[in-house]
Amino acid sequence: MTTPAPSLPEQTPQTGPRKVPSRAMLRYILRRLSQAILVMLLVVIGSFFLIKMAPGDFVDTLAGTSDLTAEQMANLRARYGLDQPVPVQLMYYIARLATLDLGYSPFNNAPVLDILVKRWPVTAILVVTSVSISMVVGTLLGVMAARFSGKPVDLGISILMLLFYATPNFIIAVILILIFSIKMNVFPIAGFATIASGYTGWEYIRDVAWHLAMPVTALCTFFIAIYGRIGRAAMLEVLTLDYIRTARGKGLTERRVIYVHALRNALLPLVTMAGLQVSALVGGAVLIETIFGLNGMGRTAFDAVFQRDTNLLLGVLFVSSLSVVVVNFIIDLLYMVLDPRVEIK
Amino acid sequence: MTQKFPTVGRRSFLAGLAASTALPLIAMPGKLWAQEPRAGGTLRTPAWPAPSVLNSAISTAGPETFLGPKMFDGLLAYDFGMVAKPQLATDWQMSDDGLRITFNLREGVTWHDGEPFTAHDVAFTFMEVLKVHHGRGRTTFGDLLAVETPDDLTAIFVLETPNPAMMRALDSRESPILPAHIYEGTDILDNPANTAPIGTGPFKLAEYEIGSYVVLVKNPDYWEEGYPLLDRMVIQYVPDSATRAAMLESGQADAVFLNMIPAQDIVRLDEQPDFTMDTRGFEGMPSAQQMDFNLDNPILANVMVRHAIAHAIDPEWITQNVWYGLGTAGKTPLHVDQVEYYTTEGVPEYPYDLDRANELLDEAGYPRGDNGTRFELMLDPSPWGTESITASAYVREQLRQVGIDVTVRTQDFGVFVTTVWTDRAHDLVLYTVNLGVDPTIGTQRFYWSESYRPGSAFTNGAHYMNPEVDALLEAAQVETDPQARRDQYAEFQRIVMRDLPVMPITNIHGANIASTRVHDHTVDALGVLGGFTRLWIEE
Amino acid sequence: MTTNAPAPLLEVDRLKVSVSRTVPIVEDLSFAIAAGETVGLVGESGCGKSLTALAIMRLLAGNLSVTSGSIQLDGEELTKLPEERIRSLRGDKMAMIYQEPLTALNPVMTVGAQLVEVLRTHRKMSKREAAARAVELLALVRIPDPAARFNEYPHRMSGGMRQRVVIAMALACDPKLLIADEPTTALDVTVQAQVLRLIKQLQREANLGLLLITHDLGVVRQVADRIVVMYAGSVVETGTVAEVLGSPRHPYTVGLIAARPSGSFAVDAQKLVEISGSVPSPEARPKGCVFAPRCPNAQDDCRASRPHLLPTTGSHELRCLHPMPASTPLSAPVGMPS
Amino acid sequence: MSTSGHSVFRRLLRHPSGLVGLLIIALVVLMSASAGFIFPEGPWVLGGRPRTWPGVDPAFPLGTDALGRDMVAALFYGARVSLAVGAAAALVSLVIGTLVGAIAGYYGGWLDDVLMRLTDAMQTIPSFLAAIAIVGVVGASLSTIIIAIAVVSWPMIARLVRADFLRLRTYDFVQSCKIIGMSDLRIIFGQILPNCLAPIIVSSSVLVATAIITEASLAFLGLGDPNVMSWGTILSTGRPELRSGWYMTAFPAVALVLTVLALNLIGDALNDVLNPRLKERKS
Repeated sequence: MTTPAPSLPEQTPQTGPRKVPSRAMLRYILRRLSQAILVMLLVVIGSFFLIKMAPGDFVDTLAGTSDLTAEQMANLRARYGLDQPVPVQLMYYIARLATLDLGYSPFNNAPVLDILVKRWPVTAILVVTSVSISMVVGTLLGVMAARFSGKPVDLGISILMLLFYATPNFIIAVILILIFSIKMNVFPIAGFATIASGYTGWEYIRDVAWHLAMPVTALCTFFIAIYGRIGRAAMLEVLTLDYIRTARGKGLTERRVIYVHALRNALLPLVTMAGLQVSALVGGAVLIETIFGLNGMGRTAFDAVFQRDTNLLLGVLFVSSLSVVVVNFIIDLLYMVLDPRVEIK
Repeated sequence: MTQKFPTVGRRSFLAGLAASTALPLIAMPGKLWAQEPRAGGTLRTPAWPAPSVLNSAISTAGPETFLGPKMFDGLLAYDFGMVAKPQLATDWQMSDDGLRITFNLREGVTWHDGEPFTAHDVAFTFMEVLKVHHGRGRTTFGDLLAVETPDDLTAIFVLETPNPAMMRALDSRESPILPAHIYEGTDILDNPANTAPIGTGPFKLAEYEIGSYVVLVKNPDYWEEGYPLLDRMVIQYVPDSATRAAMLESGQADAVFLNMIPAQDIVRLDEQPDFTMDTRGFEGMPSAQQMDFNLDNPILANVMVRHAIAHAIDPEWITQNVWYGLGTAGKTPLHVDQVEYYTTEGVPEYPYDLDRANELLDEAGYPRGDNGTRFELMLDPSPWGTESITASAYVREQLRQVGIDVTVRTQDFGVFVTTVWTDRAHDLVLYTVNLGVDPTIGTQRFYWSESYRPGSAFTNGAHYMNPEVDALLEAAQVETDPQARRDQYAEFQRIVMRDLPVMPITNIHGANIASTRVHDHTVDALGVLGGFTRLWIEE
Repeated sequence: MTTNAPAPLLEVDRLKVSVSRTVPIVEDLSFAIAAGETVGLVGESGCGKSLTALAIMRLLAGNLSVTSGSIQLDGEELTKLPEERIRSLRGDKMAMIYQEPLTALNPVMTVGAQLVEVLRTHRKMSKREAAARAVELLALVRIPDPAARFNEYPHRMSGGMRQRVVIAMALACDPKLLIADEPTTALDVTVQAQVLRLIKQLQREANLGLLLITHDLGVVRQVADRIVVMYAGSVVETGTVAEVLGSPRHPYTVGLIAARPSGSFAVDAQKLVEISGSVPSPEARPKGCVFAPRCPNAQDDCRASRPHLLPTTGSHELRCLHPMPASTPLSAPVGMPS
Repeated sequence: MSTSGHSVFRRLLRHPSGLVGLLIIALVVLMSASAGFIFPEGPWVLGGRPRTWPGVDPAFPLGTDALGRDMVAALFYGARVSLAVGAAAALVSLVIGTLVGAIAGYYGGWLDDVLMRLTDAMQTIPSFLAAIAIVGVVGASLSTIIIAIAVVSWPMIARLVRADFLRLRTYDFVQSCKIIGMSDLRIIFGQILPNCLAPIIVSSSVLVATAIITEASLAFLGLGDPNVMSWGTILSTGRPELRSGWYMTAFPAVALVLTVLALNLIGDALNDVLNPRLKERKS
C-alpha cells in the first residue's frame, strides 16, 4: 500500500501555539493594500486611455440629441476640461480620485458617487447571492457526483454541469423569462424591487428576492457548473487521501466523513476559484442586468461607454475593481481560516 | 466638476417614434368605449432610455419629452389635425399683421408648491428659458421679440415677422411653462428643480431614481376639475426591448408607448384580445427612415448612380419586413403625415427594378469588374433601434445583386455621429429621424445648403447644394399664405426626388400598445406625449 | 488457532480478498489473535498485509472486496455485518494505526477535534468530558504539554508526535483489537523505538489483541508473540516467534531472515528483491506454489498444485512441499541464486 | 511533452468524452468548410418568404429568418465565423499570455512584478465589460471582436505559463543550458516552453469555447459585426421573433451550446490524457 502525496505541500513542523502576530498581519495588509492601489491605478489609466481613444466625447454624443452650436460645444468642453490634452485630463482625474472625488456624470446630471451608491448594491447583491448559491449548489452537486462516482447520479450531474457550463447565461435568461414570467407569471421580469411598493422589513426582502430569483438563476448556472466540476474533482482527490481512511477507521458516519472531513479540504480550491470569479460575475452581470432591467454596475458601465461618460465609466471600474480587490482579500482571510497550514509570513 | 448640463438624452427614443394622424385606420374596438371612465389606479409602463433631467423645457430628448407634459402644462393643446385648443391659455387672438398674439390665461391655476400661476411665468419661460435653452426653441422663437404682461392673466407675444410654425409649438411637450419663482435669478441649467420639477401639470413627481424609475402621483389641485383620473404612474426604465415586451405580455406592465417594443411584438400582441394598438397621436413627430448619399463621394455625386441604387432597393419590402407594416414606403422627402404639404404629384419615382439599376450603372460608366463588382461603398446604419441595422443587411444584399460591394459599419452613437457629420467619412448613411411637425422644423435641415455644417449632427449630411431648393425652403419659412406654402413644398419635393440626395425609405407609423384595460391614453394630437389627464384603467 | 486462550479475539479464516471480485489478492489467509496477544504479520510490500488489515476494518476501498472466508471479532462475523454495526465497532472495539502519520490526520482540524470526534461518536460524552479525556489520551501517549497541543493543527507537529496522536485516537475508546500497519516505518530511527515501546506498553496495560503489520523482522521479534509470514497473498509459515524465527522452514522465510542486514532483523527490502526476483502480480500468480518461481527448492510437484498450510511441530504451520530442514541455523547462508 | 501529437490524438479518440467532443467539432468544421460549396451565394440571400417555419418549404428545411434568409445557410456560415473567432482569439491570447508568462516567470524580479501587476489589473477589470468597451469604442468588426476577446483572456494563460516557468527555471537542464551559454530566447522557447505545453493545450480548448460565447454575447448586445453571419448574429436578430418564431433563436442556440460543450469535452479529455493528475485544482 503506497500513500498518495499529501494534497498540499507539507510545511516543516513548527512548535508553539499558532497565533497570528498582529505586526505581521499589519504588514501583510499594507503589502496587499499597496499592490491593490497599484492594480487599481493601472485599471484607471488603462480604461481612461481606452475611452479617450474613442472618437468623439460626451459633448459630441450630446450634440447628437440636442441642437448645440459650436460655441456651446466649446463651452461645454472647457467646463469639463475636455479641451485639455488627454494626459493632463488623466492627471486631474487621478488627483481628484486621491480625494475620493469621482467627478460628475453629465449624462445623469448627478455626482458619480451618488449614482454608484444606488447601483453598487444592486450588483453587489446580485453577485454575492450568485456566488453564494453557486458555491453551495455547485459544491453539493460536485460532492454528490464524487460520492457516487461512476454511478448514474454522477453521470447525470456531470451532464447537467456540462450543459450549464456550455449554455451562455443570456440564453438561460431568455428561457427563464419565457417559462416563469410569460407562461406561468410567477416571477417579475424587470427591476430590483416593486417600485413604490412601500414594503419594509421582511416584506421588502421577500420582494427583492422575488425580483432577483430569475437573474440570479441565470447568472448562477455557469458558476454552478464551474464549482461543481472543480468540487467533484477536488472531492474525488480528497476522498483517496489517508486521513479520510483514518476518519472512516474511527467509525464516523459516511455523512460526517464526507461533509466534515472531506468537504472542508475540497473547499479550498473552490474558495480560491471564487476569488477569481468575482470579476467574471460582474462582467456577466452586464447581460443579466440588461435583460432583467436591473440598474447595476454592469449596465451602468455599458451605457457609460456609449455615452462617453468617462467619469461614470471610470467610477464604475474603480469601484468594481475595489470590490474585487476587497473580496479577494476577504477570501484570502477565509482561506487562512479554512486552511490552518497557510499562515502569514 | 460639479456643473450640470441640461439637454441630454438619447436619440433612440425619438428615433423609434412614428407618426400617423392621417391613419386612424386602426379603428378602436368598440369594447374600449363600453365602460365609463373610472378614477384611480396605477399605470405601469416600461421605457428606455432614462431621462437626464425631468424638464422638457431644457431638454428635447425623448424621455424628457414624455415626462414633461405630465407635470407641466403648455399654453395650448392640439386636437387631432393640429387644431389648437386651450390649456393654460383659455383663448387667444392674433393681430391682423400676425405680429402680436394675445393670450388670456386661465384663472386659479397654482403650481405644485401652491404658488399662483401668472403671466409673468409665461413671459419668463419663453424669453429666458425656451428662447435660450430649448434645443428647437432658439429657432422656433427666434422671431419672438418680447412677451408683454399687462396683467397677471394676459400675455402678449410680440413677433418680428409672422411665424406660422410657432403656433404649432405651444403645447406642453414643446413649450412647457416653468415657474418663474423657482427659476428666476438662478442658473437655469443648474437649478435643482430640473430633477424635482414644480409645474402646473396633472401629475406631481413622487419618486425619481436616476436611471431606474420615475413615480408620478395625481395632482389633487389640478385646475381641470375631476382630472386626472389616474392616481399614480410608474415609469420603469428597462433597457432591453424584448424584456419590455415580455413585461407587457405577462401583465407586469399596462402599456408600452412610442414603439418601445419590437414592431413584430406590437403587431403580434395587437392580434391578441388582451391588447390594443393605437397609432394615433404621432402627428407632432413624424419619423422616417432615410438613406443619405454623400455627394462628396465622386461615385455618388453621379445622379445616375443614385437613381440606380434607388431602383435596386424596394422601400416597400423594408416597410413590410423591417417595420412589420408599421409604416408607409417613402416617396418624397416629406412624411405622409405632414398632410398639408405631402404630395406625390409629379414627383419622380424609382420602382424596384434590378435590370434598370444595372443599366443605369453601366451607363454611368461603372461596368462590373472581373469579380462582378463595380465599386465599393461603406454603409453606416444608425446604432439606435435595430431597424436601420436590419435594413442595412437588406440594402447590402440588394446592392450586391447590382454589383456594388457594400460594407456595413456599425458604431456606437458617438462614433456614428462623428463619422457622418463631423468627419464626413461615410458613403451611405441609413438612419431614422424626426421630420418635424412642420417641414421647416424637421425636414429643411437635410436639404438646405446653409445647413451643411460639418460638426453638427443631423444636418445636410449629403452636402446637397441646390439654389433652387434653397430659395423654395427660405420662401416657405416665412410664407403665411397656406396655398403658396403648399406649392413651394410641392415643388421642393419634385426637385429633391429628381436630384435624390436622400433616399426616403419608410415613413414610420408610431404605435402605442396597451392592455385593453387601459383607456384614453391618446385623446388628441399630442397622443401619449400629452398629460394623460383622461387616461383611466379598468379595475 | 491453537493458542491457550479459550476463544480467540480475532479469527480470520480462509479469507479471500479480490480486485473486481475476480482477481484474488489475498487467498486462503487464516490466523487468530487472542486478547493480550501480539501477532506480527510480515512479508514484502505488495504481499497483501495492509489489505488484510483493511479487510478486517472493512475499509477496503474502490474495487477491492472480501469475496470469501470469514473474519470474526469476539465471535461476531465482520464480513456480513451491516454497515452501521461495523461503523460502531470501528474506532471502538477495533482500531487502527496507520503507516503514514504525516497524512493520516486531517490537516484542517485540530488534533483535539479529531480526538473528541472519535470519543463522541462511540461514547455518550459531553464536549467538555470528551475534551478532558482527549487531553488525558494525549498525555497517555507521552505528548508533552497535552492541554496546549489539544488545539494544535497537525502540520505543526513532527511525524513522531503525529503518530502518537494517531495512537491516542486508536486507543481513545479502549479497543480490544489494535491493528498497527507499519506504525514506525515513516519515522526517524530514534523515534521508531520510542513509538514501538509505547505501543507495546499500552498493549500490555490494556490487554489488547495487537496485529502488528511490518516488514521488519526485528520489530516482530521484539514485540510479537506469534508471527504470520505472508507471501503473495497467502500465509506461508506461521507459529510463535521462537518457532518461526528460531527454526524457519519455508524457503521464503529463510530468505527474509537472510536478507536482513547483519546485526538486525530488519529486512532490507532492496536486498531481498535483489536476491529473489519479485513478488508476482495477482493476475500472474502461478498455478502451483506461488513462491515456486523464486524458490531454490522448487520441484515439479511445487508447480503442479498449491500446497496446503499444514502443522509441523507445536503451533508451527507451514505451506511447503519441500521445506528447509528443521535445524537450519538462523544465520546460515541460504542457497538462493543471487 | 514526450507524447507525440499523434498518440495524444489516438488517446483522445479512445476517451469517451474526447470522442464525442471531437465528433461534434468535426461536424462543425465540416459545416464551415462546406458552407462555400453548398451555399455559394452566401448566407445573406433574401431567397425565401420571411419567417417561413421549418418543414414548410422544402427549399428551406430549417425555415427562413425574419428577412427570408435560409436558416441552414446561416447556420453553416455561422459555424465558420464562430469557429474562426474562437480559434483566432484563442491563438492571439495564447501568444500574448505565453509571452507575458514566460518573460515574467523566466526573468522574475521587477519585470515579473510589473507584468504580474498588469495581469492582476486585467483580471480585476470584469473581462466582458472590457471587451464591450473595446468593441464599442473601436467599432464592431470581426478583427476588433477577436482582438477584444484576446485582450481580455490572456491573463489566465500568462499565470499558467508563469507558474510553470518559475518551477522549471530552477531545474538542472535549464541551469546547464545557461552554463553552456545558450541564449535566453533559446532557453525560453527551445527548452522550457515545450515542457509546459500540456496545460496550455488543455486551456486552449476552454479559451476557444469562452471566445465563442463572448462573441455571441457581444452580438446579443448588438455589438456583432454586421457583415458576417455568426451564430451570435443569428441569435440576436432572431430574438425579437422569439414569441412568433422560436426556431430562429433555438437553432443557433443549440449549435452554440453543442459546440461549446464539445470543446469542453475535448478539454476534459485532453486534461485526462495529458495530465494524469487532476489539473483543475490549480485554478
